[in-house]
Amino acid sequence: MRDGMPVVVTVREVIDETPTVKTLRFDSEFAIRPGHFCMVWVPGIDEVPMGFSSPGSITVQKVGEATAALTSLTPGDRIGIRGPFGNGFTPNGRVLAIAGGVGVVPLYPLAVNGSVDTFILGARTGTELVFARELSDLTDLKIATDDGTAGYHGFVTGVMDSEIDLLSYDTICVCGPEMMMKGILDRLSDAGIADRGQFSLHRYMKCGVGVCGSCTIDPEGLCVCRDGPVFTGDQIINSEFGTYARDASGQRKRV
Amino acid sequence: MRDGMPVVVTVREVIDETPTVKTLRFDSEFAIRPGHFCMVWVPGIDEVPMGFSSPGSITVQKVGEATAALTSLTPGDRIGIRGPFGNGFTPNGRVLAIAGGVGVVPLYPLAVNGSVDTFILGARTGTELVFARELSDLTDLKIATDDGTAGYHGFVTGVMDSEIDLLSYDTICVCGPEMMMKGILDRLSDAGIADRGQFSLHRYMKCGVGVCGSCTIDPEGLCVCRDGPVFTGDQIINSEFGTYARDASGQRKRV
Amino acid sequence: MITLLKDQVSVGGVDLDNHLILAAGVLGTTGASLSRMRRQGAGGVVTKSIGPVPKEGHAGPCLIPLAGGLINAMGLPNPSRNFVPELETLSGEPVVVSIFGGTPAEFGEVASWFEGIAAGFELNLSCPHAEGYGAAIGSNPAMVRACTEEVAAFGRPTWVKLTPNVTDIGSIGRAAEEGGATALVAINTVRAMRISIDLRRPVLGNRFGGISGPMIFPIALRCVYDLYEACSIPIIGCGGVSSAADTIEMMMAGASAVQIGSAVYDDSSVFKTIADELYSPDGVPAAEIVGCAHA
Amino acid sequence: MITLLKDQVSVGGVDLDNHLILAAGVLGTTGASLSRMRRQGAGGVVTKSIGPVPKEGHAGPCLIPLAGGLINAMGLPNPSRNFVPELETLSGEPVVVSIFGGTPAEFGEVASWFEGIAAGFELNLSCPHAEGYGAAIGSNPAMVRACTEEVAAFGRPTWVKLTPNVTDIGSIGRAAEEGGATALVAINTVRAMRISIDLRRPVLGNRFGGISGPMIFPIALRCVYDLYEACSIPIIGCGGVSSAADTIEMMMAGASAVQIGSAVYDDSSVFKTIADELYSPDGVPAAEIVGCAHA
Ligand SMILES: Cc1cc2nc3c(=O)[nH]c(=O)nc-3n(C[C@H](O)[C@H](O)[C@H](O)COP(=O)(O)OP(=O)(O)OC[C@H]3O[C@@H](n4cnc5c(N)ncnc54)[C@H](O)[C@@H]3O)c2cc1C
Ligand SMILES: Cc1cc2nc3c(=O)[nH]c(=O)nc-3n(C[C@H](O)[C@H](O)[C@H](O)COP(=O)(O)OP(=O)(O)OC[C@H]3O[C@@H](n4cnc5c(N)ncnc54)[C@H](O)[C@@H]3O)c2cc1C
Ligand SMILES: Cc1cc2nc3c(=O)[nH]c(=O)nc-3n(C[C@H](O)[C@H](O)[C@H](O)COP(=O)(O)O)c2cc1C
Ligand SMILES: Cc1cc2nc3c(=O)[nH]c(=O)nc-3n(C[C@H](O)[C@H](O)[C@H](O)COP(=O)(O)O)c2cc1C
Ligand code: FES
Ligand code: FES
Repeated sequence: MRDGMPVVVTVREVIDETPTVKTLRFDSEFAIRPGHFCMVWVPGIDEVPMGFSSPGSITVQKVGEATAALTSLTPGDRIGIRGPFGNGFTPNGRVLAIAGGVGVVPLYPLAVNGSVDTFILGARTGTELVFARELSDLTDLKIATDDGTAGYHGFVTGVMDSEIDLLSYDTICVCGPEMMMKGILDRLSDAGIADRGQFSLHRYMKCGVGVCGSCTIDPEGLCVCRDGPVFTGDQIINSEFGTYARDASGQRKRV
Repeated sequence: MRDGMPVVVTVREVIDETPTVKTLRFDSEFAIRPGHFCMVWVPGIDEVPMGFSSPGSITVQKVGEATAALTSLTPGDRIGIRGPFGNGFTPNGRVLAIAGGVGVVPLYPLAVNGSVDTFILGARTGTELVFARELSDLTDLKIATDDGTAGYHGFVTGVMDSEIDLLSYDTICVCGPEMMMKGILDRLSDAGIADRGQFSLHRYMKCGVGVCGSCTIDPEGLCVCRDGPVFTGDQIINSEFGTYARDASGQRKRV
Repeated sequence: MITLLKDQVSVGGVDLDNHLILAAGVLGTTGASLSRMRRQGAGGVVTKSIGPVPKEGHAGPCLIPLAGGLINAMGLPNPSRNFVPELETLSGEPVVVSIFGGTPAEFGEVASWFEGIAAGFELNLSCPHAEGYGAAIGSNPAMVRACTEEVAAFGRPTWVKLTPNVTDIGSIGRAAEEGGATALVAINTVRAMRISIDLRRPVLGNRFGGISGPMIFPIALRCVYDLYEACSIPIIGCGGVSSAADTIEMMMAGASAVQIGSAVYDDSSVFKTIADELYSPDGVPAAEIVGCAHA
Repeated sequence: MITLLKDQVSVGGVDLDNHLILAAGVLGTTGASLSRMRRQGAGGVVTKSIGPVPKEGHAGPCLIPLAGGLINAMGLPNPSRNFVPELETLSGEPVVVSIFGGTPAEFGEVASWFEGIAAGFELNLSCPHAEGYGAAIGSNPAMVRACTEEVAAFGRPTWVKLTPNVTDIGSIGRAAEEGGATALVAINTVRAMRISIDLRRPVLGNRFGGISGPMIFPIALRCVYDLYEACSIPIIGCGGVSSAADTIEMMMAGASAVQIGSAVYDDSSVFKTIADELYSPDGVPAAEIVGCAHA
């Protein structure tokens, strides 16, 4: 067993990405592959999973107590990082990336390292688009907003249906709200290319290292933290994915 | 910390060396240097220090309970070995080896690997000489017996005084009863070459690895098991060596 | 190394496919996860400990790997009665339901939910970091006996899992035996903690927790050895087992089978890995080695 | 890493040259050996435990290194009163004499031999493998209090060393405090054993013993943390300390100083090695970090 004590990092810079999303840049970097995540220890509050938006940063949306604390940190504050964890994306050939909301976080390093040809970025509204400017320099970027305030008016799946030749991509990397990802998986499946999809899943995580079992998915009992978080479409097509998940106590709840 | 559980070996062969000394040859070999020793676990009885007479054997004189048990083992019996331990001899140039009784054990591998030019082997009586035949093939062997039944009539120091040009040797390796070793150290010291002497000491040992402190010698507090068992003459000339030692309880007793 | 003959294994009334059982709380939160461990070679599985009401567990960090072990304070997260449907696809399998509670009646209530479903029960009287549960009860012989009696009354195999964090584990084992336990499981995690020196605070959300994994193997072995002398029901050795040699060593100390938890961290197929090395056609019958180090 | 300011250190009435003390029974059998540890950087030393009569200790094997720790059952070998002359060359040095006995009177008798010689006493109420001594007494609060009172009556600094092998170490610590202890030392070794599977028997001559070294660090840390909350006299942390970081972590848990034993196995100059890293001119005062993880 390797020592996995949290590495304490100091926040160097806090970048406002959107009204609810901030990037925290640390004083140290981690040896990540795109799609890796970490467990972020917010002292006195909790430890929560977060994707790496770069080797030295996380990008956090405020949704509850831990994320509220994270998004109110200022330079000089310290947090603990365990990781990098997980398998990460393994793209090959022509790559399409599809992100919804902060789902863009694990996909962003993939674009930064030049792996992504086309990027579909969705958000509720224009001001909530994360990394849009950077991504337009790095990829052929297509934007979708639920309210039409920027790009395509509707969901990312609408862009897929109207503007994308799915079969021309060898790998489709996806991260976002589960129902969005489910919609994409259905389309890949209909096109007979579920295996080209790489989906970064979210499940309730406690240990992050494949021991506690809180993040396992039915029916194979795979651990999202260790066997994932990235799964191919054919791995999850006949699973709980898109239907239910489990909360902190292990009780099922609809997604 | 390295795992140091005893390695269990099977006795393959038992060789009668003298009426009181037997060699136990194992089914496995250890990576030894001449002068290394091991802790020999005699199940149900005790664990005692023994020199290696070869990478795969020990040579034991019956003096008490543990050695009585060891010398009555037969092929197929099993014992535990921890080691090799200690520093071993570090001969250079022309080498004189001087052994008394089973003190020959740690010096024998030195002769086998061709390092010894002259060997003075002493014993109480002719039948108690250990490895004499082998040593006469390997070295210029000189024998001394207390009762004159073989070789020089007297102690090994008598041979030194009468037949040896001490200054012509760069290293003098010694093992035997402490008073014998003391006599040799005195002679080296008188000749101004105490530093050429390498003496393999005996002290009560419990752990064998420099932790328990039972084998330490005054006044430096060196551990015979770890800093030794081989010390140069100048290291021990102003020490308890030749005067007293400690028993299992740590009480001093004259040697 | 010595190997075992693969044969029928039955411990404390539960029939197992081999001597290697998944320990409670490790990859045992869902039916699917338990099934996976079975597929990956576990001869039997123990569920996450189930309590009288759903619990979310302690705030994180909940588990930290160390060199040589894992330190955790999960805080007994569990879905309570909602765990029942998880076991639907596992009927007939050697699934032992781990139970915790604050009173004998709570133990009994939880057991009743699984009466027709579980191959047996395991009483968690030993979790070292849940106020009022686990070890808080498990260090009191009278409580141990009362809780055991309550669950044993169902007439199903009743294993009692003990904490090492007591002055005399033998007296606790005897209390469980008197209460009708069919086997003892030793041990749960050892009270422990770590501090982040950079943040100057304990690293677990709960401040302290328990340690498992190779670091506690010599401690667990000693508990099994002591219980073998103090009690006469079968013992299941648990704590730091991660190899076939460890399994044999536990059995020689007195264990009729072993449970394995933390070792899944290094190898999620650890059961198969161990079984492949542990069994051979010319192995010895387990009965020959169980407790042989007491001779 | 955070460093400490090198300053006067006084713990429970004993003045030390730094925060790093040689633990009892490790290279502490002779005056020469204790002196050597002082020369190699120990800020103070504790002797091998001395008892009312000479003892040879258990039959071997007495100590076995494991990956991550040492397991031992020395059996308290000691020269008893003949140890007195060993300390002749150490007068005025921070040498604490460790004492064991079977009754309060025996503790008092041994202490009397060293009255004018020792910088302080340490009561070994915690050795886990000596019938009728050590932990056999140290798990009974009334006995702990009585033995402590007997030795504290000499008016010299009186440290009491505790065993982790109890249900509630806090209550034992309080008993020592009530008996007049000036400091607590936590912990002695943790009950443990190993078996040779080839020989089918326990590997220690005494069958079982105690484990020390890195494996027990998280256990010792927790004991220190618990004692800091339960008691108000200084605590000396002991168990698995082998680096400057470990020292800081122990201090944050509540230790005013640390004792180091097993770490000499990997590095006989471990005191110097640690001190070189632990202290710096711009370090923080120890008082700032002792117990800071309780905030
Ligand atoms: C692999 C992975 C990568 C993630 N990457 C990012 C990221 O890069 N940026 C980002 O903003 N968010 C990310 N998330 C989501 C993030 O973990 C949650 O938003 C966060 O845990 C919420 O915590 P809270 O205390 O603020 O909210 P709470 O009020 O505690 O919970 C709000 C919701 O967040 C989720 N959540 C809470 N705790 C956890 C947990 N321990 N594990 C999983 N989900 C939890 C639950 O769905 C919960 O209902 C990721 C999640 C996972 C599993
Ligand atoms: C480094 C070293 C190498 C040795 N090599 C050999 C060797 O190659 N061949 C050989 O025959 N003998 C060797 N000895 C001596 C051997 O260890 C003792 O003869 C043996 O321990 C006696 O044990 P016993 O139970 O038979 O005798 P006991 O009756 O227990 O004791 C007889 C005497 O042996 C010595 N002794 C006993 N136990 C120990 C112990 N644990 N450590 C050290 N001395 C002890 C004491 O002087 C004691 O008075 C060596 C000793 C040392 C220290
Ligand atoms: C993450 C984790 C969760 C655990 N949860 C439980 C539990 O719910 N009930 C229980 O009785 N033991 C629980 N344990 C203890 C284990 O079942 C086992 O007793 C302990 O880990 C020692 O075995 P090991 O070294 O093989 O892991 C848990 C251990 C870990 C590491
Ligand atoms: C070989 C050995 C001998 C010991 N002898 C004693 C002893 O005589 N008295 C005592 O109080 N503790 C004794 N101990 C326990 C140590 O003092 C210490 O409490 C324990 O080893 C934990 O510290 P460590 O991990 O730094 O070794 C001994 C430990 C070892 C390894
Ligand atoms: S979070 Fe614990 S197994 Fe995945
Ligand atoms: S025998 Fe233990 S220190 Fe040498």
